[in-house]
Amino acid sequence: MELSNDTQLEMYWMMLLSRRLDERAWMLHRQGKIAFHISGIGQEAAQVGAAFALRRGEDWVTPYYRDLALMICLGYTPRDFLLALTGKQGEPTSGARQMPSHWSMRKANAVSHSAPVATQCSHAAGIGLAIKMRKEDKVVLATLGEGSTSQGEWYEAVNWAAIHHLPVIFMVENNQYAISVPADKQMAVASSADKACGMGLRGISVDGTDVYSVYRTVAEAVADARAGKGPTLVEARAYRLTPHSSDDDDRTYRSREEVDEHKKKDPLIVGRRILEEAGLLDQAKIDEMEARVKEMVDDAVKFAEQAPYPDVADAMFPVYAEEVRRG
Amino acid sequence: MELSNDTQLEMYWMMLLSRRLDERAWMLHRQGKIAFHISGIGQEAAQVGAAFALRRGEDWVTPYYRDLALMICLGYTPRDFLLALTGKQGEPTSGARQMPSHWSMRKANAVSHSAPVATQCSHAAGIGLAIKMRKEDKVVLATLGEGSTSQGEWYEAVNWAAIHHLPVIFMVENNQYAISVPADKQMAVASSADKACGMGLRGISVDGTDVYSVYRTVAEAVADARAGKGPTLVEARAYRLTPHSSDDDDRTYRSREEVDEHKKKDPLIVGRRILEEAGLLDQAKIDEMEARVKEMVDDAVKFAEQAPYPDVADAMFPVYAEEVRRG
Amino acid sequence: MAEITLIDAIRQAMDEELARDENVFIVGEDVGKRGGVFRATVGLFDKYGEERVIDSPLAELSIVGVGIGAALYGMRPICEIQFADFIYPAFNQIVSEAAKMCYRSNGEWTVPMVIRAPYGGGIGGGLYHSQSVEAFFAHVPGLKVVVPSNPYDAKGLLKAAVRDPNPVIYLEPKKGYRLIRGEVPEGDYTVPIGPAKVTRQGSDLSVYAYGMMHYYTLQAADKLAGEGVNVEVVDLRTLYPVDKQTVLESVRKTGKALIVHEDNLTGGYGGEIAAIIAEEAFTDLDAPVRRLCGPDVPAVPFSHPLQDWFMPNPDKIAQAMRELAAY
Amino acid sequence: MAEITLIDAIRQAMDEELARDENVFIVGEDVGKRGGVFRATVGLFDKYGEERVIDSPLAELSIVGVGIGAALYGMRPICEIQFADFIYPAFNQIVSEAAKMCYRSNGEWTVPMVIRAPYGGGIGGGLYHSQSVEAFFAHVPGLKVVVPSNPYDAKGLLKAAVRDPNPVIYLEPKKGYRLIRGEVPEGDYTVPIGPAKVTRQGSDLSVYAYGMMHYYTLQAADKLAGEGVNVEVVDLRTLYPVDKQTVLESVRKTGKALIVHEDNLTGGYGGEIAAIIAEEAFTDLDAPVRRLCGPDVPAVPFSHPLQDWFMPNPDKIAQAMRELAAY
Ligand SMILES: Cc1ncc(C[n+]2csc(CCOP(=O)(O)OP(=O)(O)O)c2C)c(N)n1
Ligand SMILES: Cc1ncc(C[n+]2csc(CCOP(=O)(O)OP(=O)(O)O)c2C)c(N)n1
Ligand SMILES: [Mg+2]
Ligand SMILES: [Mg+2]
Repeated sequence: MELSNDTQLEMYWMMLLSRRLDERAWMLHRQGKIAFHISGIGQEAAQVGAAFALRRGEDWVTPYYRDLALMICLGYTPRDFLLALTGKQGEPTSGARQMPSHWSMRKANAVSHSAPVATQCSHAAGIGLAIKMRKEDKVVLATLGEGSTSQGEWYEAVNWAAIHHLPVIFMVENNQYAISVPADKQMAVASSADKACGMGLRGISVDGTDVYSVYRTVAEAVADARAGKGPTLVEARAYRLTPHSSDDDDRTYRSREEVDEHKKKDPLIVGRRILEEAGLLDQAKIDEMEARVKEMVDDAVKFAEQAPYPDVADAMFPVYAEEVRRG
Repeated sequence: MELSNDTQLEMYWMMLLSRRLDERAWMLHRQGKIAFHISGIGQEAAQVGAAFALRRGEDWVTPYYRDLALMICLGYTPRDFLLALTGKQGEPTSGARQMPSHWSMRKANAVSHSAPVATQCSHAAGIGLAIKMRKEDKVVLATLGEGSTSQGEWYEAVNWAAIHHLPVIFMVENNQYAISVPADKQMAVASSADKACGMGLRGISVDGTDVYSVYRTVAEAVADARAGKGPTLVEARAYRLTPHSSDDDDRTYRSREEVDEHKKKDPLIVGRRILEEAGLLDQAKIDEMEARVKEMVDDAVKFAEQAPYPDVADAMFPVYAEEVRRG
Repeated sequence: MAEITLIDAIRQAMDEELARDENVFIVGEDVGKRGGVFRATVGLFDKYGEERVIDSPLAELSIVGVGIGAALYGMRPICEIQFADFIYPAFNQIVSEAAKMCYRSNGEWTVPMVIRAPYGGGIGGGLYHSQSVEAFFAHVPGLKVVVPSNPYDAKGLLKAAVRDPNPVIYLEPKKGYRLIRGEVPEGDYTVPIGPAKVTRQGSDLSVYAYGMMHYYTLQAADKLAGEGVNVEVVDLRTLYPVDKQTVLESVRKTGKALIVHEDNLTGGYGGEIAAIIAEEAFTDLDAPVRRLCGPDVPAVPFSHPLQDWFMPNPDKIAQAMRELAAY
Repeated sequence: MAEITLIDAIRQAMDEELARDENVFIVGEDVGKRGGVFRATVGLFDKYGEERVIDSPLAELSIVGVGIGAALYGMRPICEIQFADFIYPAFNQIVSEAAKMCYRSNGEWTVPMVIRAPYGGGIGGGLYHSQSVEAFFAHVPGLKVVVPSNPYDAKGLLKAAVRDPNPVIYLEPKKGYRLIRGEVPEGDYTVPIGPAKVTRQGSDLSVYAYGMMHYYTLQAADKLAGEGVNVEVVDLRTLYPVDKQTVLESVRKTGKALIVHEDNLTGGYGGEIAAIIAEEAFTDLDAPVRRLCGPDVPAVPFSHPLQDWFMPNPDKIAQAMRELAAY
């Protein structure tokens, strides 16, 4: 589970690209160019750390709406994201039917998810069951917010995985809020990972602002799952550094001081410090990365601006699988 | 929490009455006189122990279908039960709309329950919330089977009670089967009480064949709840000594040896031994009790046989509260 | 009288009911400090405290289940489902429990509660923030289903719902929250649950609608008036139980019926109205009973041209009116 | 050809599909050792092993959710819901996930699965073991809803459902499990999902029914034939998507339509059929479109006289036919 220098830098790159893309979405929203954005800012380390613990493209993922950085690691592109934000033709996850950030990427085994929270968790259990039935070597990662662990849906899914020793990693991205509701109104335990003991699986809480810690923790869970040792519940402790979405005003329920305090533990700052201390990163390298990111994001924005809207002639289909046109 | 001699005998009486009534139901079913019975045999100690830990009539109960003995302690009568078994007019819980053993007794604060399992648990949480809001001194007891703790419904209800420190006692009557499915296919923990740790409340497992142990355990939980210390999850370990219901054939999924083994720990045998050892019970007293029970059960059977069927003119109502005719 | 928006009328109703009856309380996600994601409960947390305006865990099933329990105890819960699209986790509690409690207990237990949910499309919400759910509930004996189309009714119907001794599903056309304005008395009044209302007298055809579609229908009727077609408009308001009398009276007068809703056509609520007319006003009909509804795709797509394609609007309604008038 | 019962035909279909395709598996409560509470899966556990005939935890939501996950992976799950009355906990997974997956991912993901559920009254099951649930699902684009009325169709439709690339709700009229017998070929055949079927030619009126009510309708039609009334009977079989063509062809021929189902009248499936006829066969109608359905009470009451009051039967259907014929 040692990470090469290149891989460590690549992980930072993924966080940076995701962050700048996310920030651009906020800007486009302020400019009135897009109608909606829901952000992953503050959770990039959790997502990138987990993604790198997988055999990307082979293992399966049931993501949730904050997982921009996770999806980027799986091959989702800035252009893809901008098509989603603008609702343009060719949007790859849903044909612009879904709101932005409702991912799907078949070629990366990342399953389409809806908006009702936690529904993806029983899908993950089912995928784990299928993997086990076919005696394959894969695992599945399911992510969700800490608030979403209040859903009975989640409990049932984890219970299944625990009973049948399924190769599932449930990663709770605990950003401390569910919209406005703090975690202590969601649960009577101190950490989402504490829930594991009641369901009979391993539970572990990790600093979700440190991409490398998350990597190590999830990699271990993945190794266990592959070895037939069943599921693990991982909590990645983070903080939602933005409002819930572009429709939210978080000043109504939390203080600026609280938010500012957490900005000091921004995963990009933490990641940069670690790499700098290891001598892997300096200002020049960062400047180069930022320039590359900017180019990619600019390109994506332009691409989406020029893209047409979907053709309404296509809107009626495919409701049923036999209406799918392939190729 | 010391029990007087009279009370100890009364508890045994409740178990005995419930048992003989239950056995009569099986007999009536074999005779083709009733269509359906679902039995509490083997779980009387859990139910009577819990009932006696309450202020009966004041505290609230959300029971489930095996709780004949619990209901008997709350004032449900053999006649009531026979009307339910036969679907006759005047059946007090539902006007013979529901299948037998779907209890309801407003005057005892025992809430009507349906058949979908575990739904009563969030009602219990809501009742607990109301008690807390009104700053009252009451508690609520919710019962269910161990299989039913697999429902997300249950998890959500317990989570609510734990977060809000509600005066609720969740008692899982673990009879080791959900119809044919053994407990180890329902959960990856050894005991239903182990589930408590994941939700942040106290969990305790007790020998559910010993009515006095159950009493002490639940009484403590009740005292905690009344003192504002929040909910407790109690598991009463028992065994379902009969098939799931009169529609079931349990020989398809468990051995006679297994059942016979558990018959040695029949709660009536356990209870009798305890009372005999304490010098509170002898054969003469038992004979007297049995005679009294037989009279009551015979009376109830006769009463129900003579009762008319419900009038179809009443079947259309009351779908809505304004259609209820009081008095 | 002040002219206020639909959402202000809804808030006013809750405010007044909280003040009037201490058994009334609000429970839902983000209803507290945040004042609701649509801000329907803004200010109520500060005014009535966190015990009466409760931020629930993120779990709809228990929002409703806990509400039911509290209602059984005598409270008057107003449960908020953040978007109607997220009501499905609570389906079991609504359909099995709330709706059937009165009938199944032969009137011994009743469930006085309101379930509020914003519904409908046209707000860029995509597949999971745009759904219409009325057809699922306007089929369930024991429930009442209400949809206001204007601020006056919104306030009066919500107050009536809070005081109703039954479970009331109160669906709010969220597209109209700030768009639809109207005069609303400040003091106490109710609009009875049950009666539909003729909101525009006409002689050439009857159009039945509710919620946002009623608003559009009035606009379309204005347009048609300019073309010399005299449209009668019926605001169905209470969808269940159905006000057959008002429905039939109108079509008996005009001889033609058009039903408009944004929910999918097939199996939608319009089918019931059409069926009632076809059965009971057959001899009065001068034309086929027409329905103008959302197409049979899963829900409203996100991208704007696709959303426009899905949604009925004044132009489409006017066109359907023209065709029917010309029959 | 052997004459077998409805339930044997269902079992045969599953047996053959399990043998044909190793991706097919069964999951549900008590489907394993017990062979299902109705014994629909008897023998399959022994034949195919516990990995392919899985006793699930007692939790419908995850039975379906896990099934969906497995289907996404390429498996072909057959999920058993023990009674249709217990399908509501799974409503969110069925309606939000299974139904919408194809459309929301623009065809990238599909959910080939079957959800089997015994439905309907007349078996002394009371309010919670007698329900008809078709109207909830025959309104949801993306689902297919199938109800067989005889063993031949039961086997052929179930095999078609297993092979269908979409989620299929397969509702089994449990009253007919052992009552309805018919000839069934032993080898492989399918009955296509989609087309309704004229099961009796007639000229005086068209009666539309499905499941148990279709069985009764044929009996009633025989009776009417003796009275000189020539009834055409249409077995709707696939309720959703609707086979409009067959529905309309029949009524265009006879000029009169009666729809029969045991589900509650208002908002029931019959409303849609009536609406289609009223809209598209208006000029062919010689009489009002009639519906004979269960009354608008929550469900079938337990006590026999009340159950009889609720249920349509051959006599009631014959009477409705007579009245319509005489119109
Ligand atoms: C079933 C359901 N109910 C409500 C919502 C509305 N909603 C969207 S996100 C959200 C909060 C989620 O909080 P959490 O699980 O902590 O994830 P986070 O957004 O903080 O990452 C809510 C209530 C929803 N999407 N689904
Ligand atoms: C939601 C739901 N699903 C299925 C059933 C059918 N059913 C009735 S009892 C039962 C088993 C319950 O087992 P457990 O909770 O252990 O209680 P026990 O009967 O053993 O006391 C099942 C599956 C039901 N009543 N409700
Ligand atoms: Mg969160
Ligand atoms: Mg059990």
